[in-house]
Amino acid sequence: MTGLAWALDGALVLLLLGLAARVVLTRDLFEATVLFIGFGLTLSLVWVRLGAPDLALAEAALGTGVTGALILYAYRRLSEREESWGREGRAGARRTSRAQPAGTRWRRRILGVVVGTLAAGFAVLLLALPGRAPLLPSSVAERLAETGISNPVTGVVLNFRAYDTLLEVAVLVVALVAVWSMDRGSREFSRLEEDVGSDRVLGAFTRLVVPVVGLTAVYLVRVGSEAPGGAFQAGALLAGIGVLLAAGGILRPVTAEDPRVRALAVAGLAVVILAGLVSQAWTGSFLAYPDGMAPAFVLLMEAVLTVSIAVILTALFVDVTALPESEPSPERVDPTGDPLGRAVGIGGARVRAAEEGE
Amino acid sequence: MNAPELWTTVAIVGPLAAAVVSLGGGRRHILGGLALGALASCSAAVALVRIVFERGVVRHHMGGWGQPLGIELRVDGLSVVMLATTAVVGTAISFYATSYFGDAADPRVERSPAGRGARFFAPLWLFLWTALNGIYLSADLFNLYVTLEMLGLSSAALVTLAVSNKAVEAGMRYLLVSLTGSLLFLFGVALLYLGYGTLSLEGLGALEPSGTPAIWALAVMTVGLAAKTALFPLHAWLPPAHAAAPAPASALLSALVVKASFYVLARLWLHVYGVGMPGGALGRPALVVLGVLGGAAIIWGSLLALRQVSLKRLIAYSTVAQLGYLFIMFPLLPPVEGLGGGGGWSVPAFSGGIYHALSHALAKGAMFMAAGSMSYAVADDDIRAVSGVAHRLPMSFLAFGIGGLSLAGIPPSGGFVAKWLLLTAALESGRWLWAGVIVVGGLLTLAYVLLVARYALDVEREPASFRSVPRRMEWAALGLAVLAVILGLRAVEVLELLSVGGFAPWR
Amino acid sequence: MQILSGALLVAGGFFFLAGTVGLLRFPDVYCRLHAITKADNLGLGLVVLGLSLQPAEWSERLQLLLIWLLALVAAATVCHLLARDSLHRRIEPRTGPGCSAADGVGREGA
Amino acid sequence: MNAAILYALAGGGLFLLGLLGLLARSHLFWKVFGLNFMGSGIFLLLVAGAPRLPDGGADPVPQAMVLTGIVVAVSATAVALGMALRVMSRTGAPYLSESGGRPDSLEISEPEEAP
Repeated sequence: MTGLAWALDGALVLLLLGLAARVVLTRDLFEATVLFIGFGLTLSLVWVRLGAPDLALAEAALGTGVTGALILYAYRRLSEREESWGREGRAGARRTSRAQPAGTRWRRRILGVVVGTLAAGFAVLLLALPGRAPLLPSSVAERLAETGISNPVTGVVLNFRAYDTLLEVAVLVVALVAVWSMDRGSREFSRLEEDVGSDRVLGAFTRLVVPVVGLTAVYLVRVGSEAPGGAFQAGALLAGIGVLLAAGGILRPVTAEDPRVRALAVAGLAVVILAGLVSQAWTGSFLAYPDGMAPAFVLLMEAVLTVSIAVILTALFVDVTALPESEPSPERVDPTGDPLGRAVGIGGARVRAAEEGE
Repeated sequence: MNAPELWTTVAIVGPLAAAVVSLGGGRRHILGGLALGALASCSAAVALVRIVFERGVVRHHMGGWGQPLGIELRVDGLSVVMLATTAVVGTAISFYATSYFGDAADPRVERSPAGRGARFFAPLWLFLWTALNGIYLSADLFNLYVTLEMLGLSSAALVTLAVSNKAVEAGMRYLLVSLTGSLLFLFGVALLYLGYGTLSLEGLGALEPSGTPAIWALAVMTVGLAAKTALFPLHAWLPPAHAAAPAPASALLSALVVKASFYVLARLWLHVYGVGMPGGALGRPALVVLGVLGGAAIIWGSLLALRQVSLKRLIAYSTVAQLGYLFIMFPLLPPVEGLGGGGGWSVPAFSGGIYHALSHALAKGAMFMAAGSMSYAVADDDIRAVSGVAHRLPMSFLAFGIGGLSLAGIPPSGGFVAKWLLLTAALESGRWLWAGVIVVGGLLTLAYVLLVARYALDVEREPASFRSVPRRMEWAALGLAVLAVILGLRAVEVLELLSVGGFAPWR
Repeated sequence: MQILSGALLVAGGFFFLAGTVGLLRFPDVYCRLHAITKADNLGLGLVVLGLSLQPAEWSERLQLLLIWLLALVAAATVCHLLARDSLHRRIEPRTGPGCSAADGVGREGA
Repeated sequence: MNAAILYALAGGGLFLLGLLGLLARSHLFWKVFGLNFMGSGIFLLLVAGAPRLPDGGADPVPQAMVLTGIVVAVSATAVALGMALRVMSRTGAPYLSESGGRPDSLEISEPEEAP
């Protein structure tokens, strides 16, 4: 471990924890959002340092790109609502978050103590981890050749533990259906809708970037079984394009009512189920690809999954922030008369209705 | 035809495909989806019961890879019994939901706030069903994490289907608790993988985890799963969520969803870690801690149920109380030295606890559906408003009554068998305190059931407004209540099924 | 060769630093946008040049160049959109003497 | 390779920071940040803590778990954000209230009465 490497690792860890601490402790929502995106990028670098290129790609595309865009746009919705409800402008959103104390005084002391003891226990625990070389990875390396996939991570994700991936895609579809099931209003994107759409620079940028990123996504899928790449990262890249088109008003906003969107969203899940059933008919257990056919199955699944994930993530981006116009009525939870309800619920501090704010 | 691989696949992929079908949008898609999901789950449950009876514990290596590498599904007595209960209760609730939400295509429903429920209850519920079946069959730690996460997301979305401020707030609180619980569980999974290098439950059991990292992992996972099961100190999220959700959703949440995280906790404590057993980790005090929390839940839940004004919140607090019974099972499990426990858990305690889970699922599902019908008729959830409903909705009130009596443990019902088994276990080993708590809990349950009955049977007071309830809703509730009683009568087979591969830690 | 690529990397780093300083010091949105876009792109260009001197196949060098071009285009578009959005919100550029970053008035326009 | 231990400890620290953010902050968006940090902390612990393969390569199984975990975290964040925004749009403030508000009437689906 040369001194330089130590310096780099140390710097990355400090940056990582510093950003996280700053996000958790700051009063200003906009600052928290921007630093959260910074945190995601730092984490991608950490994955590179730990020799996990697949994770760096996924963290940058999904953890930072999609999540960051979602939170940024949710922040925008929040500040719009703060404005429209007569509070001060964008600062209002920040101010509401600034004005509110983080829980009563004694709650924070207890939390500090709890977290402190956990930290101490955790440090001891980690050092006590027996350094026993687990048997699993060595057997992965040996059996990898049988699967015809050379990238071990893709091998595990799409062959050894393909059932996990099936459930993971199902979780994505559940998230989309859950967001669709919430009350949704208009999906207009920005007050500047009319001129953003016609903005020549954005139009030119889109025309240039879309083919390039599309090509990269296809490359990622194709190379997935040999080098870092794969359906999820490629899907997230395409979702970035989807978000760009939707935000630019070029692509008609994606809606749950549109049968094409539903079909594409579930296509990935359906293909994995079919692949599993076909291979079960052939070899007797679910998702056990007939020998020699593994690369073909994997490539087919990855291709359809990429399109499906891109549609799901874009639809998520559009529909999470599609709030209905509504007059807020502050009254809320019915009294259960359960004193424990206040102490241990994850509700936190008192109601922040607008008037009672400061 | 009776290969376990086939039927385990049908149990999981059936509801998943049904969910995809029900996303089609039209009324036929929704009905078709619900029918396909129910059919797949019931047929898989029946077939697996037969297979487990004949061949004992069966396994399905997913993807054809061996145990350490690939994911493995394991079917033993306990998982098949939970699967069958989920299938039965799920089918009844699906039948109930088809009429509760009205027809999505009907323009009035479409525009009404409940229109969302009509369109999205079926897919969310079928994904939930897939997750439930997936949990009961899986024997892989990380796979359990993904299914628990799927369970949490879909059930939180079910709560917010209701059209009210408190539903959105209760759904949000429930989602936060559920996600935190899953992350704590994942933290435990990470520690176990780093410590022992395997993700399969059986492989972990064979390694007899008992070192420091294993104890930390168990502690963190227990807190996470207890939060998802709403065990006593962490129960604050359950009553608002189960009360605010639409009636079929609250029936699902109370009867089935909380059982899944309890099932994972029981697997970890009893089979993987063998807590309190000679070779196992920790010791008897750990089991007593769970028992104390369970006892506290019984008392606290029942007392608060008595104080509730809203009908559905009364039943939600009854769920918090009845879950306490599941945890009272733990301190009664380790065999007393003198009696020569034969190396496994004490049979009456284990089967009593699981039997209580089954009868609670059936009875609570019936009670919530009956309460939903009654509230649907008078368009108000307040207990006083339900007055005089008994003679107008005889079947619903009968269902509510039978369900309530089964919970209280009145003889012919499943609840009685469960309490009887738990009491024999407690008295056999001379643990009087637990016996006392069990009996007091039963009496308190009877109290709040009679509290509702008093209003419903009050003939003089006419309900303010009354609306007829679709027949289907009443039949579903009554059917489930009758099944709760039949469960009591046919106890022998179920107990025998439970004994398949269930009573000793996996070593 | 190593020294040259090392020097280029350091120069690139310096320009990144200059861009960041510009971000903190300049009084209003437009100057800041100007600073970040120009300096960082140049910095990235130097870094890419420095890296391409390292022993690597031509395909990797081409990829590096493609990354740089894409970053250039992205930065330019974002800068344009931000500027137009600020104009739309009627945030005037601060002119006149001594527009130091003391008051940080332009900050909420970002 | 003690840099891995450094990252594993950083993962643990991240998990605790996330837990603190979840419990101490009552603004719903910070709870979403907290959940994300807890997730990232566990993933970092998982990959950094796993011992390397004899031939120096990284152990692929935790990486596969983390890849799945990242996708699940994104879907959980999307649902949590959607719900937080709905709480805000319905009740005026992006905060959960303590239980204690007035009970509002139970809106049941009324297919008969057209709205």
